[in-house]
Amino acid sequence: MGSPAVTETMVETRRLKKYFSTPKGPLHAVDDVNIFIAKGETLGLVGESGCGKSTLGRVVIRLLEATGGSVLFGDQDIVKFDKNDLRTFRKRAQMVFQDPYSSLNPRLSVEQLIAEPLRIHKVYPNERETSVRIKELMDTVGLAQRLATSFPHELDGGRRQRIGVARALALNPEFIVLDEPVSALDVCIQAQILNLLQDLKDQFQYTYLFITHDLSVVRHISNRIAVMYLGKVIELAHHLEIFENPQHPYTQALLSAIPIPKLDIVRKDRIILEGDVPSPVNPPAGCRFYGRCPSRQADCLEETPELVEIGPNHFLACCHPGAITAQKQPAQ
Amino acid sequence: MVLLRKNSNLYLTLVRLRRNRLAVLGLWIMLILLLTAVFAPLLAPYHYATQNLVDAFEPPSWAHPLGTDDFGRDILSRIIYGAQVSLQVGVFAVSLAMLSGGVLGAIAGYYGGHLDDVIMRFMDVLFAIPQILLAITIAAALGPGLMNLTIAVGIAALPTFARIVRGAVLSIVGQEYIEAARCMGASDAWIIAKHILPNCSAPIIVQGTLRVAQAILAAAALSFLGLGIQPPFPEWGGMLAGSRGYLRDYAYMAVFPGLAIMITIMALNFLGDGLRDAMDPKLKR
Amino acid sequence: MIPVALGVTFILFSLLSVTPGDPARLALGEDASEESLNEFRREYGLDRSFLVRYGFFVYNAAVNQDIGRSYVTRRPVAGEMANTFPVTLNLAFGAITFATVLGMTFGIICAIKQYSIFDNVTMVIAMLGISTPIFYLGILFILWFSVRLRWLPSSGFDTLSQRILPWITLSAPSMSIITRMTRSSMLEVIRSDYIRTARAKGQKESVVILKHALQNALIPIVTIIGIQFGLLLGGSILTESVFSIPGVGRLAVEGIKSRDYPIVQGAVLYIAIAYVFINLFVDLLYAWIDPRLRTRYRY
Amino acid sequence: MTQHSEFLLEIRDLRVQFHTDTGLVKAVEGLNFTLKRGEAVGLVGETGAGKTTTALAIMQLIASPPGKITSGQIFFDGKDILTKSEEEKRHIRGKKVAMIFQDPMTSLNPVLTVQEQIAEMIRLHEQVTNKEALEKARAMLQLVGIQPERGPDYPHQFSGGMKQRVVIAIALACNPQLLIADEPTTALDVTIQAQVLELMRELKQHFNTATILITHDLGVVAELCDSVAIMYAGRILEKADARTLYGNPQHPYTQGLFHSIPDLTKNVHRLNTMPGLPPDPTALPPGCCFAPRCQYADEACSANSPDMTEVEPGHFVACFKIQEKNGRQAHG
Repeated sequence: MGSPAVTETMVETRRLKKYFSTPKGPLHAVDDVNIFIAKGETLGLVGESGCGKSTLGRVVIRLLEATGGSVLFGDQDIVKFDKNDLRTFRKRAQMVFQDPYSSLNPRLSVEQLIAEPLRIHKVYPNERETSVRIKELMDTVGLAQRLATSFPHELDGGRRQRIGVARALALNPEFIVLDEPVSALDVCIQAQILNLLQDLKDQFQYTYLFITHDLSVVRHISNRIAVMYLGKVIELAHHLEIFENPQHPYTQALLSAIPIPKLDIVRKDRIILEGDVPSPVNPPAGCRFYGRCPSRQADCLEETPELVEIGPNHFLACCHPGAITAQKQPAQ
Repeated sequence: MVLLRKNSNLYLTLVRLRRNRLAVLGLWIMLILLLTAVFAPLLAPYHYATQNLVDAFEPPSWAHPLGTDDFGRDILSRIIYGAQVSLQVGVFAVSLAMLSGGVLGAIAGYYGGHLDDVIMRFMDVLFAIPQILLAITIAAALGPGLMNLTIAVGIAALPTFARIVRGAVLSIVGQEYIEAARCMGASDAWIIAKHILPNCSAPIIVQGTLRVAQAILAAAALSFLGLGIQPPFPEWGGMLAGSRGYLRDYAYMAVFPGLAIMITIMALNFLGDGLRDAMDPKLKR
Repeated sequence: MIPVALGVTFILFSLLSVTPGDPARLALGEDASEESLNEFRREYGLDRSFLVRYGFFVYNAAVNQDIGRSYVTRRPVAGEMANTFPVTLNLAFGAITFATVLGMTFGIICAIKQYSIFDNVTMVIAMLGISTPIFYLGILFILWFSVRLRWLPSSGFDTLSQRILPWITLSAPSMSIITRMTRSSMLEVIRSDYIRTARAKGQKESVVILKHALQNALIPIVTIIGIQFGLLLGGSILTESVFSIPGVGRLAVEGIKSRDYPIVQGAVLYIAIAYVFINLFVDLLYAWIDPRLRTRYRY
Repeated sequence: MTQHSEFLLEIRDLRVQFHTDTGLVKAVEGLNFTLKRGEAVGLVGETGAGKTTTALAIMQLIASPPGKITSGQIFFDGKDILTKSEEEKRHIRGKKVAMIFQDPMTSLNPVLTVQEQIAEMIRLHEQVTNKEALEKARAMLQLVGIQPERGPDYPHQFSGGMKQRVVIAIALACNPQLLIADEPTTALDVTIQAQVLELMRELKQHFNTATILITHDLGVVAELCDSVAIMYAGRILEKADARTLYGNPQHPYTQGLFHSIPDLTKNVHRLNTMPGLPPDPTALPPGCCFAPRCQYADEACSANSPDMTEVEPGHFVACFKIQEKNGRQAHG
């Protein structure tokens, strides 16, 4: 598969910030994030709950308003879009939601659900053409035509998620944010949906931002992977590079924590992090990972590390990259 | 009938409602009551105001199945005509409260922020006055009469509806499918019309039914205190008040009008409870 | 609480100022001279504008604890309230005590014995309780216990025997609602995961119910009891009317009929403030029941 | 029946049914299962396979109505617990068999302190004073990696991972012979899951408690279990020691399950998926419950339900096709 060579950029964020106000102070959900997504690639966004990955996904397509910074879509800054621009933009960027139960209006039938974006944007002049398109979309995502008049509560999670996908495709977008699209599904159904997403991309050359907490899924589906921790992207590289040559201590710990369904892989090098993820409300200066970092040093608190390129297409935000590898050497 | 497809929510709700015997009973009673009110002039053996002092204080007999009152008026006829008053007040007062309170609650819930604060603080103030007391004061300010009684009861119920609708809207605004609709480019008006209103109809219908009962009760209470419908026009609460001087000897004068209120309210409560169970999304899966 | 009191009085002032009828003429009678009418109006500030009157009212209430004088008896409203309000409070507290103790007991038993005969019968009676207007129930009680059996008196509120019927009458709807709420709240809690945890420890069912379930179920029950207290204060007007009890509710109704606005204002203000206090107390009770709220208060 | 002392737990032909609005749900349908003392078995299956129902049946905590154990026997330590009185069952629950529930956020009572919730267990099954119980509760907290001073805190003051530690402390407080852990780490983030798995591994060595680990995650099983049982539609389809099952899965369903998980060591564009969905528990197919989705199935599979047979020492499979193949090999 391999990541596409130097190509056009689809989406780029510059110093993107999203703070939520809470009684205890601003919650830094997304803090100074600079990433780009190339046209036609799948960027995987991983992190644990509360790291801000879903918020980032929503700010990128302006379902949430950014607190600061910009999101460039092609050469336009979507943060500055007015109502009309935004309406046009909605046709170009879509989203598939996490929960196939709550993301579908229970009172609408399958065809009504898929027709909604077409009706909102008045894509077709009449109902006949709309219903032709609905049939076509149902075929595309693998929903049997007989389900057209069913309601969500009659369908299983996999089929519901197919509705969510069909709805996202209806307006022929270029860019789709997938927010944990398979997390609520059992492994077998999960595999079916992952294949569907892969096939759709082969067929229509979509650009995906794939948000998940599941590292095996993200490795399977992404071209490049961005790792988030407490509102910051801390490492970003080609999907195999991340797994074979992780540089950030958090990435290393995260990868070593994945339970692998094999017995012959003996994982002596598992890094067990101490404690919990701290609160993103009023985070202290310096490296966000400091409190749990196994290789932290005194100067880590002095400034917040920026995401910099440390190798070809490998970006890292750590004051002491490689420190953990250096530390481990004597032990071996 | 697109709405009544076999798998639609409405159809499933009706199927579940039909299984609830008490709710069905409540529905029948309300239907009968409605017909009674509409056809009161045909059904009532006498006119509600026809006085016949010779026949005053008649106990129940063939001529007067529920007896006569202190002016010799037929109690059955007065109860039949009274259904008109109670149903009108109940339905119109709740419609008034539902519309005005509902709009305020929906605005507060959907837009949130300062607008929400201002509306709900005002409702809090209204809530600090017990509803019946608020209704009494408004009724006093407006003066007696059917229309004023309806307005008084309706305004007193307004804050409750604002709260109910706001809660319902808030629970739906938080759902992912609202976000999905915004993601598709839907406008506020589209979201409210296509997603929020249809989905918060369940609690509103249930509360509406239960509140009609409360409104009838409140109207009866006002009339009982002499602040609602004025005699000779028949109102069940007013008839009860009129019987108080004769309790010792003519108990039936009090028993029957009270029974009419009780049965009506019970029927509405059965129906409301049944609707709630039938619409409860928790039972859906 | 102060904003609520201000809001309540403002709403009352507005309502009563649009009320038709001239209080001066009602107080002094049809054949009073124009001069004495004007005298009366000046004395009570009725010649001034609505906002000025409201301003004076708030000022006098805050500084002199003076909330006006009755148009009819010409006595200070505060004094009238001191005579009648304790009676209403007694009535409401007696009723809420009845309603809470019996309602919760029945509710818990119904939840434990769901679908048993006891449960079904209790639920039917509770439905009757909700559907019967207090004034009708009061009349039925008088018919039965006072007229027929001659056990209890039908009016007054001085002796214990005079108080029993009003207490029970007023408590009936609230008792029914508390019973239903306790039952459904308990049933909901009993389904939760931590109850399963308690059972998995090998704990006795009775302890599971009383130690683990009840305290969690109390939160919505307390809310309902708070709301019920407001309804009881309102309902006391009707009860007082049925049993001829000299409480604040009856005073208010008579005040409305005779356009004695200061009395009406005073009565509603007292009731509203009592209700606000009850809500405050309910909030404190939450913190006592639910440690999650307790820590919120601490910070 | 004291001959069974080889097994700590033996379940024979267990059937559990639930009466619901939509029909009779056959949650567990003829389940046979054995567990040796000190053995850790992973019970793996998708949503609705009947894993949790099996666990609740062992605990005698099936809510009735709507649930009912319609047939079968559950021998614990050689005695059928289904025939015991409620009083005797209470002495088994907690003291001999303890259970950890899936969601740590909801399985602790929010209005009781954590030390009280642990001490309750100790007071119930041991002759101790209140003071001793609380002391032991705090010792248990220490054992699961929580500072004993936090005993008087309430559950909401702990994070998800810490709550699950408290739940584990409750379960192990009376040193049970059997621990049933129902998806103990599913609700937790990867790095927190690693912490909890590490703790469970340590405690397993410390107490040598026999364990049933219920999960849908074959990776978690690989971390903790000696043997694995694969469950589908209320039955066990395959059971073997972990090395055998991971190295040589036999049942077509087990193989499909392994193929559905994205492999962290291989790069594939599409996953191998099983077609279809698990059967509706109100209308289980006759014969082998997997037959409708099985690529090898023939008429015989839809006619009769296969029994578990030993295809190699310690490796049991319920599949006619495997049995046929092995029969042929044995004869040829």
